[in-house]
Amino acid sequence: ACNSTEKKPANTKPAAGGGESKTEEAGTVNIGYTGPLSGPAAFYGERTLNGIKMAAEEINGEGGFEVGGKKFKLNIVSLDDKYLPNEAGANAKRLIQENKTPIIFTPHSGGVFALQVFNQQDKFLIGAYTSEPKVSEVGNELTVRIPPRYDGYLKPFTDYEMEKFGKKIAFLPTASQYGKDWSEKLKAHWEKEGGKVVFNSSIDFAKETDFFTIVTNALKEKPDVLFIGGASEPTAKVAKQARELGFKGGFIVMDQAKVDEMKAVTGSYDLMNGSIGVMPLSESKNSPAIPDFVKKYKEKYGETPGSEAGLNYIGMYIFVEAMKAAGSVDDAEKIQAKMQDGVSNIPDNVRIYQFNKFTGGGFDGELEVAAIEDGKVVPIKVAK
Amino acid sequence: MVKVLNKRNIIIALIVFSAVFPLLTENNYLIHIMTSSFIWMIGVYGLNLLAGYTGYLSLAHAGFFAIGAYSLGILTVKAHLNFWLAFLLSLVITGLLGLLVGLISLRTKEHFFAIYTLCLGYIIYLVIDKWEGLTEGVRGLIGIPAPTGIGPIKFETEVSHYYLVLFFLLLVVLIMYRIVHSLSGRTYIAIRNSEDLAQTIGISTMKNKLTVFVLSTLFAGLAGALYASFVRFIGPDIGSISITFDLLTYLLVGGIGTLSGPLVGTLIIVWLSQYLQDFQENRMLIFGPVLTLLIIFYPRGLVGAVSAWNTKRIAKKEQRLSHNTTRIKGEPFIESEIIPDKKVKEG
Amino acid sequence: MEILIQQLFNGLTIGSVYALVALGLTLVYGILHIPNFAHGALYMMGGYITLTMMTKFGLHYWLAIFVSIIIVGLIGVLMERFVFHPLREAPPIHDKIAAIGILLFLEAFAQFFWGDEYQSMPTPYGQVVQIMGLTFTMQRILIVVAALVVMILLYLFLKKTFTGATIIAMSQNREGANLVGVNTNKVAMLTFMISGGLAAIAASLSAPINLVFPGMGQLVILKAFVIIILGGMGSIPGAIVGGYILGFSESLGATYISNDYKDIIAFVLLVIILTVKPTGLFSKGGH
Amino acid sequence: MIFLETRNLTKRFGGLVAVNNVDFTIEQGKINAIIGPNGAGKSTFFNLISGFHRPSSGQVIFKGQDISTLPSNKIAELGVARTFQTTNLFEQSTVLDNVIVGHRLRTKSNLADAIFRTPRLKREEAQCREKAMEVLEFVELNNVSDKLVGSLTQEEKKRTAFALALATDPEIVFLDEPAAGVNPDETDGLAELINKMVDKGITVCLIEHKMQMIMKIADKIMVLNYGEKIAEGLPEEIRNNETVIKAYLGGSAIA
Amino acid sequence: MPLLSLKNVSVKYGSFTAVHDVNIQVNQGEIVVLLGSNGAGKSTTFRTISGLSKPSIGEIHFEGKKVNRRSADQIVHLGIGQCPEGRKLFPAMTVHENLRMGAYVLRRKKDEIKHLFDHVYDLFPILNEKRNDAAGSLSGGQQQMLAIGRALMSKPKLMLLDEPSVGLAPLIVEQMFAVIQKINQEGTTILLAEQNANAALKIADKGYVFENGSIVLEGTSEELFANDEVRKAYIGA
Ligand SMILES: Nc1ncnc2c1ncn2[C@@H]1O[C@H](COP(=O)(O)OP(=O)(O)OP(=O)(O)O)[C@@H](O)[C@H]1O
Ligand SMILES: Nc1ncnc2c1ncn2[C@@H]1O[C@H](COP(=O)(O)OP(=O)(O)OP(=O)(O)O)[C@@H](O)[C@H]1O
Ligand SMILES: CC(C)C[C@H](N)C(=O)O
Ligand SMILES: [Mg+2]
Ligand SMILES: [Mg+2]
Repeated sequence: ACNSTEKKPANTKPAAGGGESKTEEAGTVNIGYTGPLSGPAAFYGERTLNGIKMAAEEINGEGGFEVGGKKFKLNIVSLDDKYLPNEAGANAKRLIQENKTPIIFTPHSGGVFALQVFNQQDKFLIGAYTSEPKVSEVGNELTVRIPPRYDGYLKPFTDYEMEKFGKKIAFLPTASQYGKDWSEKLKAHWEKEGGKVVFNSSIDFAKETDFFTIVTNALKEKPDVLFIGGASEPTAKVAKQARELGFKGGFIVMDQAKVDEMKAVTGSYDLMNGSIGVMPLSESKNSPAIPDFVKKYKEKYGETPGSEAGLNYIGMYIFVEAMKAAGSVDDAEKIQAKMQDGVSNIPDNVRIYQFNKFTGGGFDGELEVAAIEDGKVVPIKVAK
Repeated sequence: MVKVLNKRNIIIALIVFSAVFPLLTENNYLIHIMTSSFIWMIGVYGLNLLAGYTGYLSLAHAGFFAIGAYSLGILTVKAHLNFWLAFLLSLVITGLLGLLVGLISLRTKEHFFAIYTLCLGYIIYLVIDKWEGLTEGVRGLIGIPAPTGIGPIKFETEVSHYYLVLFFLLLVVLIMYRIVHSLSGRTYIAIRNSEDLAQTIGISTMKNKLTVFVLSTLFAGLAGALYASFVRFIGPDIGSISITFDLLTYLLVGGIGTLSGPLVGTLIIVWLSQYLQDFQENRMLIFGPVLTLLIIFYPRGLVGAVSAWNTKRIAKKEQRLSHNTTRIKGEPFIESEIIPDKKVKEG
Repeated sequence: MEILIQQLFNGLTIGSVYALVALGLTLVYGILHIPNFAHGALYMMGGYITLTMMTKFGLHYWLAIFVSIIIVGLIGVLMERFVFHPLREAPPIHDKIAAIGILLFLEAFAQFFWGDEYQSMPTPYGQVVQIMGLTFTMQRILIVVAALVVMILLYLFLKKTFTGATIIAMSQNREGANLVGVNTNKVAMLTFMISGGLAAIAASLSAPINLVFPGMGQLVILKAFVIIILGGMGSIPGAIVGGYILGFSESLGATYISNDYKDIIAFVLLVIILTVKPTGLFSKGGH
Repeated sequence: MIFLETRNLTKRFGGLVAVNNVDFTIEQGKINAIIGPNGAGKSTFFNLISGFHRPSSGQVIFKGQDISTLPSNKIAELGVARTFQTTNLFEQSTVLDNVIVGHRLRTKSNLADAIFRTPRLKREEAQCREKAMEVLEFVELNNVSDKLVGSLTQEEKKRTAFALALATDPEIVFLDEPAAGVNPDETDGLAELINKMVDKGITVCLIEHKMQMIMKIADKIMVLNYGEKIAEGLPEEIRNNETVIKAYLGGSAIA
Repeated sequence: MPLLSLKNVSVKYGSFTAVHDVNIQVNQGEIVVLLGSNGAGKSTTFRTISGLSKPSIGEIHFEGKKVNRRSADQIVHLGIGQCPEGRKLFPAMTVHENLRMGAYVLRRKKDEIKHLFDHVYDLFPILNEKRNDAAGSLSGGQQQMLAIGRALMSKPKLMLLDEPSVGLAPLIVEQMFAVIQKINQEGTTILLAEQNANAALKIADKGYVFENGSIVLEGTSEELFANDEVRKAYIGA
């Protein structure tokens, strides 16, 4: 099988406007994407896709990348799967058959599971944007998990909130699997530290019209801290309504939500004083590459990028670096074997996350934590 | 006579085509899509049997589809049963639940039945979503095995799976054909046309409706079980209302209450949406209106449109032969004058 | 005790929104016998239009709502004219599918036009009010009161005006109404206008406490269907009572039984009621 | 044994007593007629006997068996057939198809028979078709058997309704205003048909406002008024019954 | 000038011509009857006059104005009321509310409506008795009276009555025709479709006989009454 075609496939458009005249010497690598681009989860799918596209455009803009002495450009072929696993499976089949994509990105665990049924047989890599641990546990070598593990957050979050507010916590995370896994881990840790979980339930943002009821019930138990999270905007609503109902304690914000996006809903950071969560990309001072990335992304898509865009962006770069190291743009196994090189060789100007290692089928790096104090985002040092 | 021959020819042609289809293409993707359309077709036949022939529109069928899929998934993944035993049991489970749901829901009629089953379908979905101990909740069931081989036949490859699903589809079509062309089929159509009258000529409408309901849920469950072993991962979303809407759309585009409607409708929509993929998220801007227009202009689906066109042509021929003695009615669904009167009386 | 009262109020708030959505749905069903699956999309459009009016054109909240009522009402009218009117002789399933087509279109349209991200609607009534240890926000009080006012107005309109009587007459026999001189097309359009307007009001009132996004209609539409079938399809008091029943059963169910299963509670409640009374609480016998 | 009788049959709709304590016996092999002003409860009376409504009190006894609480399909199986006042047929099917299902209750084949195409199914299908042809011949409709019911004339519809009732192999048929909306010429034809049914051994009970016809063919007439039986007897007696004339027939009744 | 005239009117349902090339004239103050067996096209003709169906060919004039493109509600406003086949009542509304709906075109004239109520209740005392009952719970005959009453409530200049005697008791039929005559004497022109030719011709001025969608015979009541074929087909020996 040859995935580097000289001509671009009829039904795909190159993601970047790079000069087409030069493609005579350059090959094209098709990169697949299947995710929700319509329906309720579309906003999420679009953001993940944007990150990938942006990376591809940058690489193409610089004339592509060189593998085995030959120049290649990237072409992102994206298909909508409406968040459904079977559609994701069908899309993947199509991407492999018609576009010969060596890598297929998908931003949901269901899609990953569906692809894992045949990715080893059909030899393609899954760029799995999911933190579902199971995708890495099933022993599927060709699955590359992009987001970092969230376990690292447990300690800093717990320490901070326990010290500042107290030991009673109520759980109100999103009802996704992700939220549930998070809760489980946090619960274990919180209790280990001598804390008490006084209320534990989840909110399904796809079905709930109003959170007053559940927040009332949570606050009835007089918690010191609320654990909230999910998509940023509804999470912000939960925080806001908790404040309206007189909650004075702190928030642990699950890493899916970003405090800067939440601010757009709450209006100011003041309402979120006492929150701890991941450092939003736009506020992070951790890497000199970030402000540049945020600016470019804003120009292109008109909004501040979050980690959905950022992680997929850097993920695309890592894959490219891995291809370079592997000396192949089509052999999934070879590329997989060089993922560590991919991580090590991330160009400095795109290193918006501090990834160091490729272990256990995913990337590992330093975690950045932020708290909100006096209406401002302040970085919190994470003790290793 | 000509019409029957036509219909039969079309069916035979379709069967032949589907039998050689994998030989015509190397493209696994095409086979994959074809296989999944076959699975949907089976589900659509379930809906067609009930809605098309007894007039009861069930909006719970995605629920039964999911029950079939989850039964198979749970029995294989969690209880480690032999695949075919689990397959059989999943049909039994779907049938039994269908019986239960039928018993309560068939007491309602028309729109009530539709919305009642809509709610029942939603309950099924919620139960799957919430009952984590059994279904793994939103995480979904991973690692559902492919069908184990029967003797020398293995079902590991895309192509062999294709033939397995095709086999079940043909079985369903055969069953449908026989039902529709039997006394039972007439009985169901009688119930669709007027339940009160059917009852007074001695037909136990409840018993008949229940039989059909259970059989139609069985079709949905069969489709679900095949789906589970085909995609090998299932999540609660396969029980969501949008799946029912999809099935319904396939049915109506093809032609409700027709034998070949489910085949035609599913094939067209599934392939069309694959090709509209290039429009990405904006394809619904086209697909939505197209669907609506189709329903307005071809109320009996494509199959209905073709057969109406046929009758018209034949009628024209006859008219030419024997001047204007033939009376052709408009669309058959135009209510006769008698029906509104009845409505007045019964309030 | 305090919790109970607080939750009753929460149930009342959410029930008011449900009732308004369900009213529009039941009105169209009662008069034109169309279960309008696209009603949730109208609700969504209502949210977006009010939001756009406020943020893009700087209109005041109430003025924005007014514009939204008019525009969504007109969308309703267009739906009636171009889709349901041509389908009025078709079997009932066709209405449903056509409505699904509209639903798909409107959601794709919103995504295309407004983007797919969550947006929040500012409200001039963000104040928090504490009364005897209970928390209310002005917006929530507004929802409850406004819903009540709208329902009373609708009731008076239907029962006390000739036009209202016309609407009811038409719900019972379209041709009969035509033959006493009623322009049934106009009434059908009026019905859709009112229905769309109600959806716009409901969305505009509730959006400030939730968010505006393309899928927001799906949050309420299924529940609205539960409500109208619970109340007896086409029954106006049924939709109102059903809306509040569902609102209360959600808030109390979440409090005293289980938050995770509260939706199931509502739906099981429905199944039980319909099993006992297959045509709903307020149906007038027969069909 | 009395063929069919009602004892103290009563039906209330809310506050209204539509049928009030009616005792009536139907004589086998005869034409029994029920007349009465509009709203007297005639159709309701039929609905009670055929199991369409449940009596509020009282019984319906058919050949010694109390059938008052049986569902209508069971009553049909026992040999009681009926037609509706507003001709109620399967509008979208052909005449033949309408009538074929009429014999369904005498068949046993089920879904499994259909799926496996058993000999029993084939036999019964033939049997139903034969029956249908037979009754269509009987009501003289064999020439329109392929037409859609929706396209028939009123009179043909009435005859189809008769055929449908006859296809159930009834011992007794209840006809609700069989001649309504049918012109005098055709009314005579229908009367003839009713006579023919009786000749075949089927008991007939009918409701009719067409006095000319009733007086000519009925063996016995019951008169209902406000749900109560106000008279019963031979046509001659009814014709001259003061109460009946006052309540129903009026002056120039027999025009 | 005739009050109503149909000129070469044909009506189609789909491709089937239900009414073919019909010419009818109704003069002010007359009772005109349309005879014909079932399916002959009487109701279709009525529906067409009322604007519920549209003629495929031909013209309809009312008071000299061409009306065949008007909608059903406009026709009522012009002064043509119909008591339709199947009655088309509002079953869940009370008798009184049904009648009030009948006065829809006069809805701004409160006094007149009150007057009309009295008039209708006068004609049909039973309706007064049942004024608060739902129309759907009335017996067939009562519903028929209500349908006529409702049509009267719009004070039509021309009233179309489609088989008002269907399924009615003889006593009631008699009353019904008496009422029709009375309505006519009060100044309403009447076009009546009937199977019951005997009773109809007795009160009518002239009639038309329909067969298979065409008019096969027309004449004064006397002429038709004397016609053998009419006697045989519609009156009975
Ligand atoms: N389902 C019902 N609910 C309430 N009232 C009813 C119902 N069916 C009939 N009635 C009432 O019962 C009475 C008897 O009605 P029924 O139809 O039996 O009269 P009928 O003798 O057949 O009259 P007609 O000759 O006009 O058909 C009427 O007053 C009618 O309004
Ligand atoms: N909606 C319709 N669609 C198709 N054909 C129709 C429709 N309505 C009536 N017809 C046909 O048109 C013809 C004329 O019917 P119409 O109702 O006008 O007759 P009629 O003289 O009023 O008869 P009746 O005495 O039964 O009322 C009949 O053949 C009838 O079957
Ligand atoms: C207008 C209709 C929907 C009225 C409804 N039947 C009610 O109960 O008032
Ligand atoms: Mg009757
Ligand atoms: Mg007629």
